[in-house]
Amino acid sequence: MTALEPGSTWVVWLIVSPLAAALIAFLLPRVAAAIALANALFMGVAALALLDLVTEQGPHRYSLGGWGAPLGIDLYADPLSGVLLVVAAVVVLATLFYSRDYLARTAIGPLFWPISLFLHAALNALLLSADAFNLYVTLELLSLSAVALVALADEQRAVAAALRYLLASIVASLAYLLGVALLYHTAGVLDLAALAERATWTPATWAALGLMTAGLAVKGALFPVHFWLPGAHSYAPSPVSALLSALVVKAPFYVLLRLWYAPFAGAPEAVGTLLGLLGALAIVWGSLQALRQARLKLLIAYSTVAQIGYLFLFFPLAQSRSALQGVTVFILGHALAKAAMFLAAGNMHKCLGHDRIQDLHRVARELPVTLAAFAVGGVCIMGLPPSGNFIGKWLLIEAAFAQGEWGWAVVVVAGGLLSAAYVFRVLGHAFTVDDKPVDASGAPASMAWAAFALALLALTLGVFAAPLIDLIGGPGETAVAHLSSREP
Amino acid sequence: MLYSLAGIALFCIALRAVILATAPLRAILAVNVMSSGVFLVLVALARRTPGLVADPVPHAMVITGIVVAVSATAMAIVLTQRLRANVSAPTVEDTPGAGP
Amino acid sequence: MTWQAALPLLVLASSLLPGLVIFALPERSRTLRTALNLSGAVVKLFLVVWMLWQSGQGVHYELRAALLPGLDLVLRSSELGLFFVVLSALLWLVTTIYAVGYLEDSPNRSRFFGFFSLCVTATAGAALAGNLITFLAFYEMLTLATYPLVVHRGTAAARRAGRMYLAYTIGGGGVLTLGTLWLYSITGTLEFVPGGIVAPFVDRNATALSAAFVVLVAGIGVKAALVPLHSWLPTAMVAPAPVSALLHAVAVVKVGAFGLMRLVFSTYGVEAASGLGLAQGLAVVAAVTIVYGSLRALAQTNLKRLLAYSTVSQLSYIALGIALGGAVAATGGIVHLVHQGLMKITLFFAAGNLAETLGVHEIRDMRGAGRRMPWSMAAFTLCAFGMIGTPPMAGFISKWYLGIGAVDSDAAWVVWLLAGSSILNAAYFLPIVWAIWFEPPPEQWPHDKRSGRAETSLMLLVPTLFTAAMALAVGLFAATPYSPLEWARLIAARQYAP
Amino acid sequence: MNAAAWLLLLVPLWPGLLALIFHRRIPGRLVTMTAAVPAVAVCLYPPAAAEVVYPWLLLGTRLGASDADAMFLLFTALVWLIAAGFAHSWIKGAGRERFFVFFLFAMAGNLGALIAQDMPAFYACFALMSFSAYGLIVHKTSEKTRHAGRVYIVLVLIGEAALALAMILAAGTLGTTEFAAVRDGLGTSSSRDLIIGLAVLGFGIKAGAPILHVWLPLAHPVAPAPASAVLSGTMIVTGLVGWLRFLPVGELALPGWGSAFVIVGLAAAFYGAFVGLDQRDPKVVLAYSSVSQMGIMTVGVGTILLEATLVTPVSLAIAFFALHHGLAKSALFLGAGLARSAISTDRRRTLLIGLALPSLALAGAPLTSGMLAKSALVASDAALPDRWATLLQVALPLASIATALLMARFLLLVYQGASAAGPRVGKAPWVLWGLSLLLVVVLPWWVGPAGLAPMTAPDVLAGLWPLGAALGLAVVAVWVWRQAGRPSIPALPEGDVLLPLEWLFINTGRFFGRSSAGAAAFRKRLLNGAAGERRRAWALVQRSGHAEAWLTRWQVALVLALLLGVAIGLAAMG
Amino acid sequence: MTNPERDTLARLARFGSTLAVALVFAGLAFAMLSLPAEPTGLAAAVRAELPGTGAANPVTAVLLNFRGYDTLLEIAVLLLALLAIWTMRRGQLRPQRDPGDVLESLASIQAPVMLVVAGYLLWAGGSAPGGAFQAGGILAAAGVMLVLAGSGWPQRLSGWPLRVALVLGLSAFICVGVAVVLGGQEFLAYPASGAATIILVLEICATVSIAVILLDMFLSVLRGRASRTDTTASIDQP
Repeated sequence: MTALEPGSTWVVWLIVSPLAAALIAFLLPRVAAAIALANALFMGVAALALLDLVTEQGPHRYSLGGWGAPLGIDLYADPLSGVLLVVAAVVVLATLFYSRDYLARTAIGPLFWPISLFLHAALNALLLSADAFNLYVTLELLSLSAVALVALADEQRAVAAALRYLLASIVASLAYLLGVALLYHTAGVLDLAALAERATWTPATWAALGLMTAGLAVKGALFPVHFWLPGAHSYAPSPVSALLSALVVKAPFYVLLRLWYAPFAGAPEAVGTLLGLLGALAIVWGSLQALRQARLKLLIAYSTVAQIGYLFLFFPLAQSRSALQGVTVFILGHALAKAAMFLAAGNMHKCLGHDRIQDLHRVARELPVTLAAFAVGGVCIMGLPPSGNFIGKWLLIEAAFAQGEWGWAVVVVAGGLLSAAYVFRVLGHAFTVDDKPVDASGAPASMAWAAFALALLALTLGVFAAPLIDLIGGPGETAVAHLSSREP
Repeated sequence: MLYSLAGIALFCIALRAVILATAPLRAILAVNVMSSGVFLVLVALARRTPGLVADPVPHAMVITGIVVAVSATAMAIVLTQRLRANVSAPTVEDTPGAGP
Repeated sequence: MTWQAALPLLVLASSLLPGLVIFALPERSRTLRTALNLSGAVVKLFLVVWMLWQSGQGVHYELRAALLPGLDLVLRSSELGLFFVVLSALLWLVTTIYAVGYLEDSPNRSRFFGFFSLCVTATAGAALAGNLITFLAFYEMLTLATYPLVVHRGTAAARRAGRMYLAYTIGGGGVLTLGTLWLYSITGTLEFVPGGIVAPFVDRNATALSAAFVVLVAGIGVKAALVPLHSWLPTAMVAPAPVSALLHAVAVVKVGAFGLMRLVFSTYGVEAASGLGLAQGLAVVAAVTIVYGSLRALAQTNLKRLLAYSTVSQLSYIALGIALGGAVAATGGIVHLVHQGLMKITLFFAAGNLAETLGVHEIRDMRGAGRRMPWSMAAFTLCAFGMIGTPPMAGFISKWYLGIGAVDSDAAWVVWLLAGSSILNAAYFLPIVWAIWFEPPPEQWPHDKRSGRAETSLMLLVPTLFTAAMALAVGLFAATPYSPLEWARLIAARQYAP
Repeated sequence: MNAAAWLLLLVPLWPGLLALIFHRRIPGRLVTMTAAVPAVAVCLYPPAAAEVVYPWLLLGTRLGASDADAMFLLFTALVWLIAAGFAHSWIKGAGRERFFVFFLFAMAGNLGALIAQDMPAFYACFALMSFSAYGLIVHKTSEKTRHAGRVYIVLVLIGEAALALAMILAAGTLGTTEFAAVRDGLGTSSSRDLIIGLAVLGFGIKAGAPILHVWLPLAHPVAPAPASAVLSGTMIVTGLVGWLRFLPVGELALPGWGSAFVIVGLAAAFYGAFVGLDQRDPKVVLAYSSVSQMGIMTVGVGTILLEATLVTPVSLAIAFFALHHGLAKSALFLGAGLARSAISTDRRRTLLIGLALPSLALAGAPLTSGMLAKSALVASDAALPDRWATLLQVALPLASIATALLMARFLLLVYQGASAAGPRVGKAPWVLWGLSLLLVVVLPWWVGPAGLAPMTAPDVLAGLWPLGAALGLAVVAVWVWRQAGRPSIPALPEGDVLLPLEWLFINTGRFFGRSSAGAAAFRKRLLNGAAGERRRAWALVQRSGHAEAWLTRWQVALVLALLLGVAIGLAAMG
Repeated sequence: MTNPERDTLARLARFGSTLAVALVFAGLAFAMLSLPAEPTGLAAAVRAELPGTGAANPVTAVLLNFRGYDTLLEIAVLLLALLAIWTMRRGQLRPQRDPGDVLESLASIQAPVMLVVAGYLLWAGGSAPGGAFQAGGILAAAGVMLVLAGSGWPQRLSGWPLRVALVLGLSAFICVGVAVVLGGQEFLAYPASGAATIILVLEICATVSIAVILLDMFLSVLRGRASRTDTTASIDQP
């Protein structure tokens, strides 16, 4: 695999291109938007090309600096990272497209573009990373760019939320880093595949697991340490909320997933059950909190808290292949749907001047496309067919049934019902008669359609998810096998 | 080994300070101490056995870590300043997510 | 591979595409919207009839798309599905005409007709679904597409009804999902095949299969309005009359009843369902529903609420028919799908005519309505008698077959139930009929809207009379070849063929 | 389909079509009267085949009018024909169109039922007739008609339900819908007695069997004269026809059911007469007379059930009796109607003489149709087991005496009641009434079944004694009454046993009403409880905000994160 | 919430956190003590590959060659942080009030010295401890001192020159990396012959960027202080 195959540099371009674009966007603010959009388009192409590559040729390793792990740093791409890269590109593209008109109606300066490009770079780098310490760096780059974007909303609460997010994130990163230190001094390597081979199940590994999981749980806003999320996701500018909820918050989970298959593959069942329980609690608690919010964006933010819970149901069910498949499809579906909902909420916010749910009926007639986007996104969040979330939930329940643990299945379904409750609490206002419509010029068509396109993708994801599902953890291949099948 | 234990201690004491901090600046300072603890652990363990050459990889990690910590600290300080500065009046007067 | 291979998809598209376009239409382009609606409905009818004809020639269509590993989305033209889809296509056309007339000058028509079309798309999809997961998908789609119609008026009552509707149907959908997966975890397939898929597992997984059946019935039973999952239906009557027609006759509850058929006939298979004692349980639930619905109907003072409770009761005839475990009873149940649809849609149309033309909603205001609106009220009367089970109306045929089937299946108690239920039906319908024809009309109707020479707009009257005539015709000519009854007989025979 | 098939189909179809076409404006008298013409035509030109099958209609319909059915059809059609013409000028004012719609539908149902040879078709026609007749009864809106209508409709419903049950059980167990096959196979049916019992109940309501007869004396007086004529002359006979169709007559002997029929029939014959005697309204008297006469026909059915071999002569005899009764009773009702109109003294005499004719016929006077009919019924008694034969030989003449008394009472009441105060009527009703009288006199002799015993002088004399006895009894009774100081005899209420029945019905209803009110209250409590739970749950959700506020505090959250790490670390130890 | 309650809660939090932290310490210490005494790291591998890296100092080799990618991202983090700070920058930088003679003279002496030290650190980084970050830090410190001493010229670096200086380090990394890729090698794989030169160039560029970024961060904080008002802030949501 060390031999260079044609086109295998896609992994490099996926990281370098957004970085370079960020520099250009910084230097030339006037073309920043164009650069960012062009980059996002290119990222989409590159991610698809990479996905095609790993589908055709199997998992793909790229040794940076030519040294190769464990001495150097390897990039690693498999279908899992491939599909996540694709969906990241899609969401970023739609969000940035949306942002062009959004920014024109706010005081947010052109620095938005380079920062969002850094965020995309960090995300791609994280998804392609195969090195425990490099993951730390990418996590930091991601967190800092996310914080920076949140702080763009020039508003007291947003700044406070950003600060909270930043501090929580630093503390979590440090816990993770300490974990990395322990792992390195146990196994002497940083490459995940190498760690998987050399890691022993010793107290240091236990501690590392505790530290890293706790850190990643904070960053990933798992209940009960979701404290920073509602504020940061709801007070941020709407396109930022979309990026955060759709992509950024999934990154720590992805890292945990990778670790779960590498150094912590030997973790006892109790750890998985514990994480699963927290996930189940997150589903219930997040949904209940969403149900009682008076503000739309807070509702959506709490919905994210709940939906993150589903991801963690993976851990108790990890033995079934369909659990990984389910969680992957779920991430895709949630990313698209949640981004759509936040973008739609942004439109309503822009038109109304606020996002109080009880006043939403005033925009209902003026913003049909926006509303449709929100509704479709909401339907996906509920997990109704044929959305990706439905497929994801289906596979999770299948895994639960396969392992005979029906409790998780009930949680999955109950979460869907709860989400229906809060989604329709909003949609109920769409059908209320009102005579005082507002001016809809705050949300031009481009913004509405960007949201709608994402929602539609989320809804139809289930229809074309089948080939993706087959890729993930295909027969005889699991993420572990990918990582350890590295040639020395 | 002693240094690494000291690092852990630093980490833990600072963590407690972070938890109890109410003012952001205190928290920022504490976080920096925490990171020092982590770096101390990394570096101390790199030379576990006296006499042997220190492992350069943890050192490099520490340097990278320091840069990251500096960046984050700078951001945190500016954010704190922004928070204290009387920014534009809040436009959203609703109750936040937490609270009845 | 010709265009015909995509026929099931075209059937869906014929209502989906007009629906999507209608969403985008501005409110004032009435002609275009109506044209789209009607052409969609006509095309759909043509397509399903074509498909039916081809099916008669032995040509069957099947479309598959992979959804999950080992699970496909399947659209297939089966006899049972075609039976249902023809009904819904026909009634859709009629209801569309009616709705165009009914909603004249009311706001949000584009939204209304858009969701209306989606609703029918979902129904057609559920009818043509070739496996349980496809059915589930369209079942959920139907839930969502109907919600905006229920809350269409936008009033507080409408929203309350909408909430209740959702609470029940979404909950039902969730339960159905769980049951589906449970079943899947046992059988490893969800395909609809005559005779069912569970037979090989009956010996080993009897308990799990039974429990899954209960869960599945609980999921589907919400839409089929089985007691105690029925409460949403009477509440949803706040919706405009065409929506009620859609809920009660064309789409929602019908999909529920159809789902029960699919569950018993195509998933569990008659043999397994009876063998495990599940069908018998279903029969008991249906019987309770029949009696309870009628009793509740007796207590109603609002016409549409009464009709809604009547639906609760009538719908369970279908469930009863399929649960009795004999071909004859099944024939009665299957054919009641059509018969109940025709009769109930007429009743709702007539009630709508009253509401729209005279502003009459309560039963006590219906006095003497026969003099003012003889045609609508004649249609109402005819179908009320049909509901009671008086020949030669459609309802008689259903009850006749159910009764004979019950005797056939050694469940003579059902015959008594039918008789008792008929008397209850009479007890709540006949006073209304009496008031319509024998009481003097009031000096002043609540909101009399005179419209030309006819008693009401022809767009409202013609569909009403058409469905009433159909309800009479399918009863009167029940034994004719190609009648719903003959068709139902054929389907039932297939299910019970050794 | 050939012409005969079309003609049969037209029997019910034509009146129905007329009703639909002319529901807004009634056509001329002659057009109205054509409604019954197809039925008459069928009798005149009977179809070659016993049954014509219409496989496309309903569940495969069979129509036919052979033998006894033709006789039933003939008089029914004629009575309807005359009644239609009569009604055309009789019914006036508001609701006239409605009356005719119901009238024609009832006619369609009645005629159709007589030719229907399969259960669904019969049931359909029977129901059409029964429900339409409601419209005839309540034509004159008043509290009295409403009451009559209510009683009628409740009994109709019970009857329909019983019939539906009987038919479904029969069809279910025997696998056929044809009456012929049901008659054949009913004996083998597992639920034979249940089916027969239900059929007895269902048709008995129509036929006015004792206790089930209560609607008759209520409905007849309130209905307009032509409506009463068809109700009493033809419609109640449909119940009898139903028995003959449905019960296994001629197939097997059912001694139990046969005895029941005979006894119940005799009871009805006497009971009807006695209660009728104590009535004040001539139309009520006629109604009770119908109960009584139907009782005699019921006895006929009983004899066939006792002795299967008697089926051909007795069913013909019953048909003939029905013909006689139908013609006579309709003539009486029309006349009773005329008696209430404004008439001159001349006309009153004509009326009384005219009414005497059918009255005598009913009483079985010699040379009348009654004589013929009764002798036809009695003729077969000899074939019965001895005790039944003896009973009937004693009872039937006694019934004749009772009828004669009843008729006398009727004539007396008409005589007393006639006045010049009633509404004016034209000539046409009188002409049609005359026509009906003519039919009473002529038709029985014309269609008289060939098998009937020839009329000899001794027979005529024998036929006279019951009349004489009746006369004697009447004289004695009047004498006794006068001797007793002309006490006022309390009138039995119309519908006699209805009172306790209604009391029972209403109180049962009240009971259920109370319990349903209790159930409603319980339901309401339940719903309120549920609403309360929902509110509490929602309040809990709202209050969870406090917990969330606590959870999201910096210190709490970080401690939780710490604990999470510790917990994971501990869990990792395994 | 009343004060006593708050106090109770605070005490509870203090006690709880102390307990929890103690628990964590115990766990971590246990883990630490259980580590194998034998170092298991990559020191040997680094030593073995050192000759081909173009750097004599193993730490520098790791930083710029073996794990040069980390360093690239690290500079990106630094730049990003600055951009983030810029988005929040408000107000004008007021000149420092009379820094005093001592500081002024000290600065004028020390600044050139620090420049030299930075240059040395950069140069020595190749073989001994030191390198771009250290050099950049010293340079930035010099700038800070000049600013504090009232010198205006660090602020004069603005506009295009400033922006170019800021992105220099990251750009250099990217350019080198991309150039190598275009040359058919892996990203950031330096040809053995030119490795030393490349590393030097990269270090110089990185030093400049790091220095400017750090200095600018400091200036931004100064501006923030200038516009501060008297409200208290807390980590908890307002």
